[in-house]
Amino acid sequence: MTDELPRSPLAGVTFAAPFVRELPFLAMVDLRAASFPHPLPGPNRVGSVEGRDVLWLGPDEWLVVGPPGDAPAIETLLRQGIGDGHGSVVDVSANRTTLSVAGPHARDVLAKGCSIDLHPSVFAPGHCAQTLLARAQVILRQVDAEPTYHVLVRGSFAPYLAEWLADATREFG
Amino acid sequence: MLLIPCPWCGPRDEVEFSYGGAADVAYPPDPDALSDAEWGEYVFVRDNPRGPFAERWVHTAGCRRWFRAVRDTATHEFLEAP
Amino acid sequence: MRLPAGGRIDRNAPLTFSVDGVTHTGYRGDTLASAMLAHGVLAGPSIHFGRPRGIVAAGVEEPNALVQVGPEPMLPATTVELTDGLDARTLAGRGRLVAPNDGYYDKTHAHCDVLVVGGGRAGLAAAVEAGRSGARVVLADEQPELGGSLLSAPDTWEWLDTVVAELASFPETRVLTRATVFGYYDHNYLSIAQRRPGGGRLWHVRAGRVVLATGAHERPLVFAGNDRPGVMLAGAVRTYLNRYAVRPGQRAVVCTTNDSAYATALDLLESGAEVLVADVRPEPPALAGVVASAGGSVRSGTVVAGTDGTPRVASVLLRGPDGRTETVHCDLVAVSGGWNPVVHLHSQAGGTLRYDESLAAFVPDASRQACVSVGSANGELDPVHALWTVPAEDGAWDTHFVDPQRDATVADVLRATGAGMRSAEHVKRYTTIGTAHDQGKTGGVATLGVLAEALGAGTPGPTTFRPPYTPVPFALLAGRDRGALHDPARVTPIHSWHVARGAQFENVGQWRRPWYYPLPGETMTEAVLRECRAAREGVGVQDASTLGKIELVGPDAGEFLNRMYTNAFAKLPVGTARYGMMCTADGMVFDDGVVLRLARDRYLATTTTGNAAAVLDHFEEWLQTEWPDLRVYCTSVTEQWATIAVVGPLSGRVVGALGAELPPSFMSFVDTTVRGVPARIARISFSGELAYEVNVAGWHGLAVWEAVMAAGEEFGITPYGTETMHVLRAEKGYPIVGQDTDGTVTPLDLGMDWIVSKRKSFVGRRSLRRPDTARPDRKQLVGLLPVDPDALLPEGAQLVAPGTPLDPPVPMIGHVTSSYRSAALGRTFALALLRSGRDRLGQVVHAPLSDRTIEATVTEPVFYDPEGTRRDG
Amino acid sequence: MHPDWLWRNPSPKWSYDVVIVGAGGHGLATAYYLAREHGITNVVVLEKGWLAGGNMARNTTIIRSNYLWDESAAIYEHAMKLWEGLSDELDYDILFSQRGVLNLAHTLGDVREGVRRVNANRLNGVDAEWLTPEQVAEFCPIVDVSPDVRYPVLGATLQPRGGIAKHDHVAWAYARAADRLGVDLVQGCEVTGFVRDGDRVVGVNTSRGPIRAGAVALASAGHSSVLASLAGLRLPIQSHPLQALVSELLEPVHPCVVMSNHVHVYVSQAHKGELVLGAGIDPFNSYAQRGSVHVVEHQLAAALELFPVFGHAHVLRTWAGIVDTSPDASPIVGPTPVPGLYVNCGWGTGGFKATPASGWVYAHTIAHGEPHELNRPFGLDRFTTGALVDEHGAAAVAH
Repeated sequence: MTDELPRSPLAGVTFAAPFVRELPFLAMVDLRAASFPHPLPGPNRVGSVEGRDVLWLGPDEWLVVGPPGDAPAIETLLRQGIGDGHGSVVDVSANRTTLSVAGPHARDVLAKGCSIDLHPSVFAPGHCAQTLLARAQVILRQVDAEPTYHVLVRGSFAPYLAEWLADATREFG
Repeated sequence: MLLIPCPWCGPRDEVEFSYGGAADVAYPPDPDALSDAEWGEYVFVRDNPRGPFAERWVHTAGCRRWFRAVRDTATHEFLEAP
Repeated sequence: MRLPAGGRIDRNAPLTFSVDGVTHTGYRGDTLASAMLAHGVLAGPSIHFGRPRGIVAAGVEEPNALVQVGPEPMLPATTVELTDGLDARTLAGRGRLVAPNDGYYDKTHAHCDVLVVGGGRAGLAAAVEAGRSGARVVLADEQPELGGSLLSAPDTWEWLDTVVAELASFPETRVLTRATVFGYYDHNYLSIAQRRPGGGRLWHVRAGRVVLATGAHERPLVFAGNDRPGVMLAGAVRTYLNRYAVRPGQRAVVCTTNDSAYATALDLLESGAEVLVADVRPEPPALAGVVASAGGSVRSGTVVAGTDGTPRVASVLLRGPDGRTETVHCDLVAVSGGWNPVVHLHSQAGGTLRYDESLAAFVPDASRQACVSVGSANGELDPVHALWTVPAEDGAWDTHFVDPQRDATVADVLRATGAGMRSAEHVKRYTTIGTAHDQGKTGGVATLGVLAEALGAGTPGPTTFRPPYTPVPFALLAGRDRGALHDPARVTPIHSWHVARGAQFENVGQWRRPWYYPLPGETMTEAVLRECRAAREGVGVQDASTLGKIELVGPDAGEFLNRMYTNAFAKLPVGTARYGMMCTADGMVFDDGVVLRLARDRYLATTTTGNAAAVLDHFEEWLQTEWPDLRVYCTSVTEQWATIAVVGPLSGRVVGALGAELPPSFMSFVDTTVRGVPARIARISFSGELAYEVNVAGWHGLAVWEAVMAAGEEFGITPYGTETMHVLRAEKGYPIVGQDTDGTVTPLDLGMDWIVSKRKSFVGRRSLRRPDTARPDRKQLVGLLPVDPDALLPEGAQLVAPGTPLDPPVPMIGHVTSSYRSAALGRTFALALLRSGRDRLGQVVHAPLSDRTIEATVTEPVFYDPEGTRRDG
Repeated sequence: MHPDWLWRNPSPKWSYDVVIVGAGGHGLATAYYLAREHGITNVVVLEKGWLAGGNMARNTTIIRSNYLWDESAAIYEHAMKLWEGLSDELDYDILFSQRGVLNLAHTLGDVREGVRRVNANRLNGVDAEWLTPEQVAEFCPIVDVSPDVRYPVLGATLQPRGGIAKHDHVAWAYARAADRLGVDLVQGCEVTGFVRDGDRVVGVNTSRGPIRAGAVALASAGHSSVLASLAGLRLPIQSHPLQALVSELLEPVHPCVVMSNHVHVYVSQAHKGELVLGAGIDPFNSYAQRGSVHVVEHQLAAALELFPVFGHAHVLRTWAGIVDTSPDASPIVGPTPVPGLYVNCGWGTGGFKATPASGWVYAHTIAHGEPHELNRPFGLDRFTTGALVDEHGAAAVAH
């Protein structure tokens, strides 16, 4: 076991808006495969495999998300799934961190930097998208109808995005 | 801000994409067999019509897939679903 | 004067304001213009002739009354909501920039089924209809309250209240006020500028359908002295009367080409003014009787042919159907030359326009996008008697203003046609008509009419309308992308340590990289020499996490890399690494980096910091579009790994002290642990020294960096930045893509023939044997040693052969790409691209600078440890 | 004759020695120099729209000659020298104002490139200086040179002789001068095809009928590919929107021309007082004279970073031209594989500043049937040999 505690890209950042928080260290494994024995979600949807969330990223690409520390188990699971077939399993847990934006202001905040239509008739719990939030590439998913959104952002962009969120949430206290 | 039809993610704003210029220009199977003029043509010369244009985009901020689309360069309308 | 009752102003909320230093009072609900008009305040004088000017209109089309409000350089007073303490200065055509804009301007995106532009009668009806259907509706209106021209018609206010209330009851309808739709772009994308307290908001709307209910602008009549204060648009007079309870004059002449001005005449009469209607039409309309019975008089076939008065209009010259003239005293001239449908957005959207003879105006024809024009904007207006110009008694045309803001008259149009111009665009450019703040909203069509008369032709086509519909603040378009939010500053997991250590940073792409770490009182030169010395003699450490990293997985990954890189990777043994170079199709160096073979079917390619995204795009492009048969998947892992380069003869002892397994040989790597953290340690050197690259998960980066610092403390470990990295690699002659190359340099030019495979094909290979690319006298990478070992060649210095006369144009044979002071060499040195450089080894070249010439000897580009013995410690 | 008389509006004759396609600045200048320098006056300039209504009417009027490569410096400096005498030569005030052009450096790479260019310019006889941030602030006090901004100003190149001119006046001056030398300027006349005699182009078909020609010279910027394709010629040219905008009239606030390739902003203040700003090109091919609004938004965010005092200014009007970009960001001027047909295109974002030299060398090329030394490096053959004149490094988006 590691004797060093991991440190998130947003360590030390506090969000003034109570409805924004970081969910650091989630396990994330990138899966590329032309075929896979378990059903995987189609475009712009989130599914699950063995209790882990599976986010569609592209026609042959998914991101499997689990709790912190789960990456080795996910990798094993996915490698078994691919078997002898052609596929790729890459641990990208530390590539991104996750921000949760939730509650009645969430849509208005995200709309300031995201051009995707987040209206509940269009984008709902279980939906995901790779898109831009302000000037950062993100993976956006809606978790529940509250609504709660998760924003997955590259570590190097996270301080920028945190600063952007601080500004965008200003009017909502 | 064009609305570009990504065949995988659906229509998205232009800022999510990068442009790839003319489509349907295949890499020569044997570049060494080409004359300098033929190779120069492959590297540098592309169609540039006013009107329908088969072009390539890559959904950089999305699924990172390259795709082909036909767009009218006089009106910016996409003419065929990719 | 202010009427004692009426209007939509709040008489319980008096406001104090000043214009040009004179204090006045108005009411909440006033515009600055209505409050000015209530006190008889004029607009600023005209730009060229200094002619007095008054308020003409009541909306965005106002051509005259431009004011500076504090730091805001140019606002039509008709669009400025009156606020307490407002301090305005009238302008003579130019504003003044005095201070930065500290307002808060942000942006947002909206999506809707129907966007309705304009909250007047037609827009409200469209919005209600769409709202009732349950559609997602956005209704945007430029005014503080909905109603449009209905706000000038008190008998409609009850209906207005009902409709506004119904709109508010629709959960999916969003009403934006103070919100001007200024741009209609491709694919039904529209931009809205919304004024908000202390700033504004830019709305980007992607709409399913658009309803353009933008109304119409009244146009003036073109007679002599038509710019005299007191000459106003008839519809504006009605607005001031009914909406603001301001009567601009007591004795009014209403001159019209159509029925619409009769409403103004009747409202003026009701307010107690005297009214004479001069109707240019030969036959009196039915409304004439109504005016007469209300106490006014109407003369048919009569025009205003001139005005008099200083500075305000005191009389007009009327010319009757028989040509006889009569002077009539008045203090207000309300004119209506007809109405121009506001077709700006329709036209911006690619729609075509059609000239409507009965309106003497352009109306929407075919739409190119999913939009429809309704109401006045669609030409639902009273027919007019077209009248472009009214000749003066003396035949002069130099006070017939068609663009008062540009002080441009019919005489100017005639000068342009006299010079041979036929196109409206030429006339516009020659006279500057239509290019002022109002962009010709009132005068544009009149100009075309005047031009058609001058050329004896039909009415020319209209000019194309381009965004924005009304002026938009720079600050609004810039939004929040300012300061730290201007562009993301990408940082590594170790960034906070660098900051605490006092590093100076440089921008590399979006990344912030430590440049050097000065100690207190140390210059950059001193710091870099110290850092270099540490890396050469002891141990240095650099944060290399910014390098791009791409994992390539699949049975064909080796073959794919073979095709992308100039050198071969398919047979690279697992557990080892190889430096590689890539070219663009035209054979020029594109990027370089080290590729590790992690497993039989798995590679990790590193890229330069600035090119990471470009290289991944490049890989994907070739994989997806040219070689989809190759079984390779690429995944970016740039931030997955923090990379710590530990460099120098003592580096092994430092890394060893971390308890890690060490890679056995140069260009090999091991997967191990560092202080319990999984790590990949590679023997890679960009300095020529023994060096270890420690890679750990990004979130362990800082802890491991600190562990390295602690382990190295006893060896004097020294953090170094990009500058030292550049010196160290230059001493070894390693080029930096983008510094020693510039898009015109091949690997062969760099002297790296060894990296260009002759046995396999790769992207760009064919280009290397084109006649110019294969020329023997191309510029080649060489080293330079200044003859004076203390002389530092500036990077970018040009090189000439000795004896070259310095009379321009001076034949240049190359330039300095990199130049440094070397601690290891105890002198200065440089790299250069030099024509036939390898044939000039040993020769002297000159670098003529503005104040001196530096001589330097051409050398091999490897200055330090050419045998490469130090990399093994 | 009217004292301000500019040009006749003749009907085209059935035959000319030279037919120039496109009455923009380059076409008009070519006609003028054909008549003036080479005595070839039986020339017509055909324009499908209105004279100088394309990119000539849409550019930001920046003039400079501080290009990196010898070949570029030579042709642009030739233009600069012609600019310096142009008002006198054409007897028409083109409002050429040599107020200095600053090219800002924001990264260490920009600095290296800037210093390299300054050194090269000087040796090529082009005036050039390197300014420190403090000197930048002295030369243009409204530029924010503080180190605390996202991309601080690390220095700048200055070409004191650079500046601006009034684009319409330039076009009208050339048009008037060419007209007086006997050149026919025909507007509203679209070229729809070429008249061939075997391989050779011997005329054009137009919306007003066929016109025979000894030589046909394209000067049609963004439309070059479309026209060339009518002659079966493929050009290494792509057409893109390039956007620009103006503010309201303002009292003098900005004394020079400032360009920043890194953040894609180009600003000057025109004679009447409006700020004129250019943006980067839109990435996609287009003939619509229309770009995307986010390009303008990005441009203004960058402009306000550099010029905080612009924050209260307003955008009055935006527009776009169609720029003809070449693979190496350098022009293509010379004969073509099609006998009788010449091309002058590929000026990309740099066309206005080149106008006099472009016309001058093109006229020489047409008159002699082969290029002048100044445009010899800019032939089509370089895309075969690889001898590009790659100005991307020096001017990613040159203006």
